[in-house]
Amino acid sequence: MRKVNCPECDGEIKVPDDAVKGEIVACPDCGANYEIEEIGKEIKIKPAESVGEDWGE
Amino acid sequence: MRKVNCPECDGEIKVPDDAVKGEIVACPDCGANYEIEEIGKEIKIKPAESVGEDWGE
Amino acid sequence: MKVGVVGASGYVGGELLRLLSTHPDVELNMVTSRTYAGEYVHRIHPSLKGFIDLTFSPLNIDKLTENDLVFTSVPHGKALEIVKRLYDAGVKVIDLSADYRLKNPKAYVEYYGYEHPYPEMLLKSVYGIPELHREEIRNARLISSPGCMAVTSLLGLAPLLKNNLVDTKHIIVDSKIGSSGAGGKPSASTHHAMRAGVIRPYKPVKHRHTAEIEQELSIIAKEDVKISMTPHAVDLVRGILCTNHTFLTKEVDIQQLWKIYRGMYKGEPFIRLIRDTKGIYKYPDPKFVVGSNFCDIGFDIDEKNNRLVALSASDNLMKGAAGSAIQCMNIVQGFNESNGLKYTPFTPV
Amino acid sequence: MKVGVVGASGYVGGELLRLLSTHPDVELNMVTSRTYAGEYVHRIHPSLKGFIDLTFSPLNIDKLTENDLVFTSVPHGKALEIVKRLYDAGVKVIDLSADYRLKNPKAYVEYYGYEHPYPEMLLKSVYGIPELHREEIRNARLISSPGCMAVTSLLGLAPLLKNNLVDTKHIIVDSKIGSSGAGGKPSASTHHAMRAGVIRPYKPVKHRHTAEIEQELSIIAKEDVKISMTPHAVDLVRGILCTNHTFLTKEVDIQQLWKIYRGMYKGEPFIRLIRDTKGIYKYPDPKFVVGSNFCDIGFDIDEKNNRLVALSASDNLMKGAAGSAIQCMNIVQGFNESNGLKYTPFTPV
Amino acid sequence: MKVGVVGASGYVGGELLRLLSTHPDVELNMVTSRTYAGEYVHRIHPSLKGFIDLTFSPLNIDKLTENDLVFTSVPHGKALEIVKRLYDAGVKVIDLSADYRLKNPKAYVEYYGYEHPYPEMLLKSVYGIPELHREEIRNARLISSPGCMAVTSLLGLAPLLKNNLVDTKHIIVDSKIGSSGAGGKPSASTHHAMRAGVIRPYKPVKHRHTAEIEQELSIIAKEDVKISMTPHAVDLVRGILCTNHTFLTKEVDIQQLWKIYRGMYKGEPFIRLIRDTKGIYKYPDPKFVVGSNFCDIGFDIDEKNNRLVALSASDNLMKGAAGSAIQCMNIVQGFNESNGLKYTPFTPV
Amino acid sequence: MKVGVVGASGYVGGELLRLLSTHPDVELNMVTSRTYAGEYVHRIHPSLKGFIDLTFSPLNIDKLTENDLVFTSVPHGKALEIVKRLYDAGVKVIDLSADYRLKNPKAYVEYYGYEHPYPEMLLKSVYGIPELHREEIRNARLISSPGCMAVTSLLGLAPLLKNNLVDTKHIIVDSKIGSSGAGGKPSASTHHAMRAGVIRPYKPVKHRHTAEIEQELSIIAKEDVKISMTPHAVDLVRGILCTNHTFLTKEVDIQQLWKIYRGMYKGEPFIRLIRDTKGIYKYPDPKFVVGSNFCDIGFDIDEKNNRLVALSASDNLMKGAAGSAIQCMNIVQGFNESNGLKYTPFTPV
Ligand SMILES: NC(=O)c1ccc[n+]([C@@H]2O[C@H](COP(=O)([O-])OP(=O)(O)OC[C@H]3O[C@@H](n4cnc5c(N)ncnc54)[C@H](OP(=O)(O)O)[C@@H]3O)[C@@H](O)[C@H]2O)c1
Ligand SMILES: NC(=O)c1ccc[n+]([C@@H]2O[C@H](COP(=O)([O-])OP(=O)(O)OC[C@H]3O[C@@H](n4cnc5c(N)ncnc54)[C@H](OP(=O)(O)O)[C@@H]3O)[C@@H](O)[C@H]2O)c1
Ligand SMILES: NC(=O)c1ccc[n+]([C@@H]2O[C@H](COP(=O)([O-])OP(=O)(O)OC[C@H]3O[C@@H](n4cnc5c(N)ncnc54)[C@H](OP(=O)(O)O)[C@@H]3O)[C@@H](O)[C@H]2O)c1
Ligand SMILES: NC(=O)c1ccc[n+]([C@@H]2O[C@H](COP(=O)([O-])OP(=O)(O)OC[C@H]3O[C@@H](n4cnc5c(N)ncnc54)[C@H](OP(=O)(O)O)[C@@H]3O)[C@@H](O)[C@H]2O)c1
Ligand SMILES: [Zn+2]
Ligand SMILES: [Zn+2]
Repeated sequence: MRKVNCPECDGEIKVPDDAVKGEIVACPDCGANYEIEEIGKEIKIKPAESVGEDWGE
Repeated sequence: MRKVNCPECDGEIKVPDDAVKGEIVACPDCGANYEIEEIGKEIKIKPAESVGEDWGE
Repeated sequence: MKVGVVGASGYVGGELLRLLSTHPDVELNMVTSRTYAGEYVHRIHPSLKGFIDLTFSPLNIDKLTENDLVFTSVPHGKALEIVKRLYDAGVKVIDLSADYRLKNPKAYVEYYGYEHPYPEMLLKSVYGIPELHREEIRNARLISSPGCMAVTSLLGLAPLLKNNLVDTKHIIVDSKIGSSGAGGKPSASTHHAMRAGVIRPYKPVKHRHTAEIEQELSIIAKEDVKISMTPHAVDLVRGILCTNHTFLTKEVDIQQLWKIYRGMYKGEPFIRLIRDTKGIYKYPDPKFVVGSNFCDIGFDIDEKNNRLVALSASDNLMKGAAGSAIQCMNIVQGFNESNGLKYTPFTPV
Repeated sequence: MKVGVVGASGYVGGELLRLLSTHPDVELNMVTSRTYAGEYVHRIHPSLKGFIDLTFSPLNIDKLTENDLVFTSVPHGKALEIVKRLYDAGVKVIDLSADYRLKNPKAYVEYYGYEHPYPEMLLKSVYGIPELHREEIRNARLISSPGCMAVTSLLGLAPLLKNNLVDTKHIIVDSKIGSSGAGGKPSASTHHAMRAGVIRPYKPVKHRHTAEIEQELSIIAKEDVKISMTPHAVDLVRGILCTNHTFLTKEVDIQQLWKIYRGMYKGEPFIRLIRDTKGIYKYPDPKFVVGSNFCDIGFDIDEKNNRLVALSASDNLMKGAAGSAIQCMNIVQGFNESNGLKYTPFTPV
Repeated sequence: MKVGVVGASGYVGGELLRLLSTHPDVELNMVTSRTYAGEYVHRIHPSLKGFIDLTFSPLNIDKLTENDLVFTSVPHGKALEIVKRLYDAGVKVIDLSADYRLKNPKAYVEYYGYEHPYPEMLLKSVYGIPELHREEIRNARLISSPGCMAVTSLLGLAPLLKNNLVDTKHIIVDSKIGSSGAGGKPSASTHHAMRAGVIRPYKPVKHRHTAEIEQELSIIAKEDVKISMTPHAVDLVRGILCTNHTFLTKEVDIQQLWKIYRGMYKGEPFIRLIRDTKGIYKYPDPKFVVGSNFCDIGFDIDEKNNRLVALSASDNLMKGAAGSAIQCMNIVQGFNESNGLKYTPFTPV
Repeated sequence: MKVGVVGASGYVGGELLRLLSTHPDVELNMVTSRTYAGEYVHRIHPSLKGFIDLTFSPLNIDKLTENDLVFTSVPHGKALEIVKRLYDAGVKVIDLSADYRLKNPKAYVEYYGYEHPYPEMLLKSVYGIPELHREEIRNARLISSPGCMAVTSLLGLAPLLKNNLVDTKHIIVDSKIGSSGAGGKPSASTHHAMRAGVIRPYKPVKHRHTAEIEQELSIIAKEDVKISMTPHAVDLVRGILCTNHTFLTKEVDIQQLWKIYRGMYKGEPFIRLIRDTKGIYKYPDPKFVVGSNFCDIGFDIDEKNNRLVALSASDNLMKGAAGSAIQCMNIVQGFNESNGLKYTPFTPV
């Protein structure tokens, strides 16, 4: 499991070992969604549309 | 039962018919204590020391 | 007089039914629910067993126009059409949603996320706080009942703004509210095990009631007033406390405040001033208004910091919703203003 | 009619004040408290602010005799003399304590630890449950209002005993009660932090209300009935649920039970039968009677085990105390039996 | 040791995670949820923020077989297949549902409404109460963790049945339980405003836990035992009190009862006997076990009526579910029986 | 190391006992109570049954000097002498009262109504918030543990003042607190029936914790900071939420706030930052820290009004009292800072 820091809040986002380009990952702290842009030696992510999910008021 | 207005908050303080000069009456709204200064056609009151009573925190 | 209630299966609807079913001057004629059409009212509002014999009707606006007056208590956005059609059909409407509360149509985009389809109606609608708009209410055909935290906060703050006592850019409304304030629809966050035991801030900034509080206070103050509001869910079913923190622009003492508050609320049947120096009820607390239509109001001053705290407490389903609405109905119909609202609150409950 | 309340600073006293202050047929004339004599009533019962103008009087029995009827709501043992003197002076008395509830003077030694000083009075006193003793109440000069758990349990069980359906030696009354049931006196065990969050059994055996339940059920069943009672304090302010577990001696089905319960309670203004198969209110729950004078009653059968569960729910300060007492006053005075008691309960509260 | 949890997004699942994440002897390897697959655990169990780094996995049984031991905490009926497949793959399973608790396959039809597909597995499964079955648990490959009210009641009653003290046909289990006992799924009846303030009886007869209590007590008593059970929802999140009402067949006094209870529970790490004559903790109350794995047990005798009341209190998510399951895991793996369970309860909470 | 607790029968004292009784590095040697001297600890703190074998000792300072470190948790005003004598005898002291918190002796007259007898001691005392004063704590001989609302508010506000982001004259601390915050002494206002169901403002102005918050924030901001504080009692046993309303003097966005808060609290074992856009735990709520030593902190911005709301939640008996004190003990003794404090909070509780 690799990690990348959240551009918004600096939280540690987990990136599964079998993740592929285009996959969506989410920040455990601030909830922001990111798309994996590049996954090689370095992992690059860019903001993705939030699903706007809300489990209640 | 007669009434006199509280100088502090304008609440209606009840003065029993058998009240006498020197008696303490209290305001139903703001809790201030007053001593009856004069009790004739008019009732006059002046501030009295509050007992500082507290029924709990 | 024939009365209907739209959204009668909700919490506000249920409270309207409770009040209307024993109101001396009205006939409760039609109560609607889409989900529970055909079902007995007491299946949804168990406490009303024995008080109301009706079953819910489907939402049929044509049939609703047979009433003299209709209360609409449906989610915001959903009252827009219902109210308009009833109004156009000549029925008096008291709307409990936010759909006709704001005068400025743009505020609907900002706070509610929709473009108001009937902006011209906004000016016809009277904001339903009798203590602020009694005369307009008397002649209204559309009354928009206030938000529960809005009315509670407004009643606490109005005398201060009326007397231009406080800094209009640093008013904080910190409110605390019970779970019935969120209505009857279950969700993960209202599930008892998750909702009990909380002190849960929600919408700490930009809460919707900000708009109506600012609107009304600006009218009263005759200047642009800004409100900073943060609501909190607490482990209660009914009740609101608004702690209205303000900063003084003039010197004022407690005696003057008594005068100011008495001045504004003298003779009001549902306002009680609570600021005692003895006993356990020194400041407003919703515990002692639950079930009644009172708004209890108190205040205190922090000279060191030029701060004035105005406290106001109500039952969100009564003065905060159904109670205010019935009070408005009484005014608009010329009934005794307290009819149907003579519920003494409890010690203890 | 002039009415007095002794022990008016207590919880039952306060509830009597709430009901009497808006009762159409009475004048609330004198309310006593030793501790708070001279103090305004709303200082002790904050919710009553605006409803009662009186201050507490000291406990002066001579002055109390100026009333037509006096309610006594003081701790057991403390009503003995007060009641006797008022009675002897020709005042009608409704006593809320246990001091005149039991017919057998020996039971006072066993359950209350005192020798009853006026055993002859016990037979003059009528046990104040209208559903069981309405005619005797009508002609009574001394009414002894029942214990809160006793009346709730009795109303649930009476139809079963009347119809000789259950084994009279294996009746379990498992009751749950809110904190107002213990009165207004603070102690280590009623301190909020210790009392909140509990399911606390107390007096799991030999609870005092056993005596009056056994007394009344034995009359109804015309045989010696034994009750096994265990009360529990739960985290509520108002409300009682009695789960009355019984074992059947005859075969009976749900339909017959409906008939039996309806047979006994038809026309009763404050009994509601609750046994639904739809909705969330399938069995009695005090949540839906809080603030009202109802006793909600339901039942179910466990054929496998010949068990019949009778459930009964009330507000301990209303049907369990002040409400029953006012109902008795209405009967004894010939008022409409529901006067002053028209409080609709809440959904939700 | 690698451990997995199926149904990890539920309340029991969450409590397992709480305990496992700090357990000294295990590696928490895989936690499943269908609904929240991919989501961080703390989004569902907020209190665990900082304790668990994992995200939920989808329910993939093949992957789950990589674990040495798996806990299954899914609704009854849903564990049937999952358990069977894991078991067949050689994984040890501790099932928290009811699917493998009963020995008699017919009881599944009667109480759960389904035909058990693997009746032969029922005899392989060990009923997971260490105080009753420690040696069998040590050698088990499938452990079926008890129902929360069942284990609480059983621990209170077992010593009485073991010593053949009570009438086996008149045992009443009146239980009271907090809202977490019903799991995490929202519904109309668990919505806070409707669930708060209740004393709500549900399934007053024929509750499912009856089956397992009867099964276990019959083994202990070596005769056919009948249980009459009525559960009640109360306004708490965590906690169970079982009031076990029994009738004595032999004479016994309090001193002998102390001996009987101590005899059975001496050395048990998670049983405390509570029967004090001083202080406020005289009988068991879940308030004082919340968060811990204790079952507190007490008793009292009603000589007049030959009744013995056995009281037992637990935290439904701990001794009533996850705590018992971890205790079983410790036994089956040969760990110290208290590892991961050293949580001291609170005064006050 | 030998440790003593003075005032061990109180709520803070009891929580200290809970933590110390399982702390790996200390020997709990002496626990005092004047009222309960000779009584077993579990009679007063029922949950600790089985954890502590000690009985309370009378308050004998000579005997207390046999300890290496003593916690004093008695009412303010009552710790003055006890602390001084222990300190002079060379014992390390961690005082949980307010008696040694303030640096300015005059503040004691203003806020506590007494003249401080040992003003020179005030400068020797270190204010016990590790996140603010860890290095000074390490070398302290007298540590003054902070007020429960003070520490909670301070942790929420400190990063803002450190970065000079907010108007130091318009900071509102609106706090909500459970009943254990008022200690274990029963009174009319803490009686369950009166204390349940409240949202009760108390000391809306001039609350004592104002003094210590202003003291600490002024140090951090390097200028004179004014705090406007209003606390409210809510219907909970444990837990505090501070809603810290501030007005921005600089522009700042959410991303910068994350950096500012992370910057200050990186690596802190008992701070969690909570500001989520998904799930139900979006902002701090004491529900999810109960029983643990965490302070959960979050924030939001109201651009329209230049307002920044900083939210902070703690368990008043843990981070708000005993937890912070143990953390300080760990630091001063060179133990692992988390020892004895590894309590995971609950979902749900
Ligand atoms: N709760 C309070 O304290 C409070 C206070 C003041 C104002 N209000 C306002 O009063 C209104 C009702 O609130 P509530 O708390 O009673 O909510 P609620 O319990 O959720 O009830 C909503 C009612 O509206 C009906 N409804 C829902 N969607 C509808 C639709 N699309 N069209 C027509 N009817 C619909 C529902 O019935 P069916 O789904 O069965 O048709 C239900 O009767 C809201 O606008 C709320 O903001 C609430
Ligand atoms: N609470 C219930 O749900 C309930 C239900 C049914 C029946 N009851 C019965 O009703 C009675 C009152 O109960 P409560 O709950 O109202 O109790 P409470 O709150 O403790 O009130 C007791 C009242 O009695 C007065 N009192 C106390 N000692 C007295 C004495 N020696 N002589 C004269 N007055 C005395 C007290 O006032 P001062 O001290 O100021 O004089 C107070 O007004 C009790 O007998 C109780 O068993 C209670
Ligand atoms: N709550 C208690 O006090 C308690 C005590 C003892 C025993 N139990 C038993 O423990 C079990 C879990 O109870 P709970 O209270 O934790 O319930 P819960 O909160 O409703 O959780 C149920 C869990 O099962 C999963 N699930 C639901 N349907 C499923 C299906 N068809 N297949 C696979 N997974 C499914 C859910 O996750 P997804 O939907 O995300 O997959 C969730 O994680 C139940 O059998 C219950 O009877 C509960
Ligand atoms: N509760 C909180 O959340 C909290 C948080 C932070 C700080 N604090 C502070 O911690 C201290 C204790 O609070 P608490 O909540 O534990 O209060 P509490 O429950 O009332 O306990 C007070 C303790 O002090 C003892 N005590 C009382 N008067 C005394 C005296 N004159 N001399 C010696 N001992 C005396 C009492 O025991 P005996 O009467 O048996 O001797 C009792 O053990 C207070 O200073 C409080 O401000 C409390
Ligand atoms: Zn992030
Ligand atoms: Zn006054």
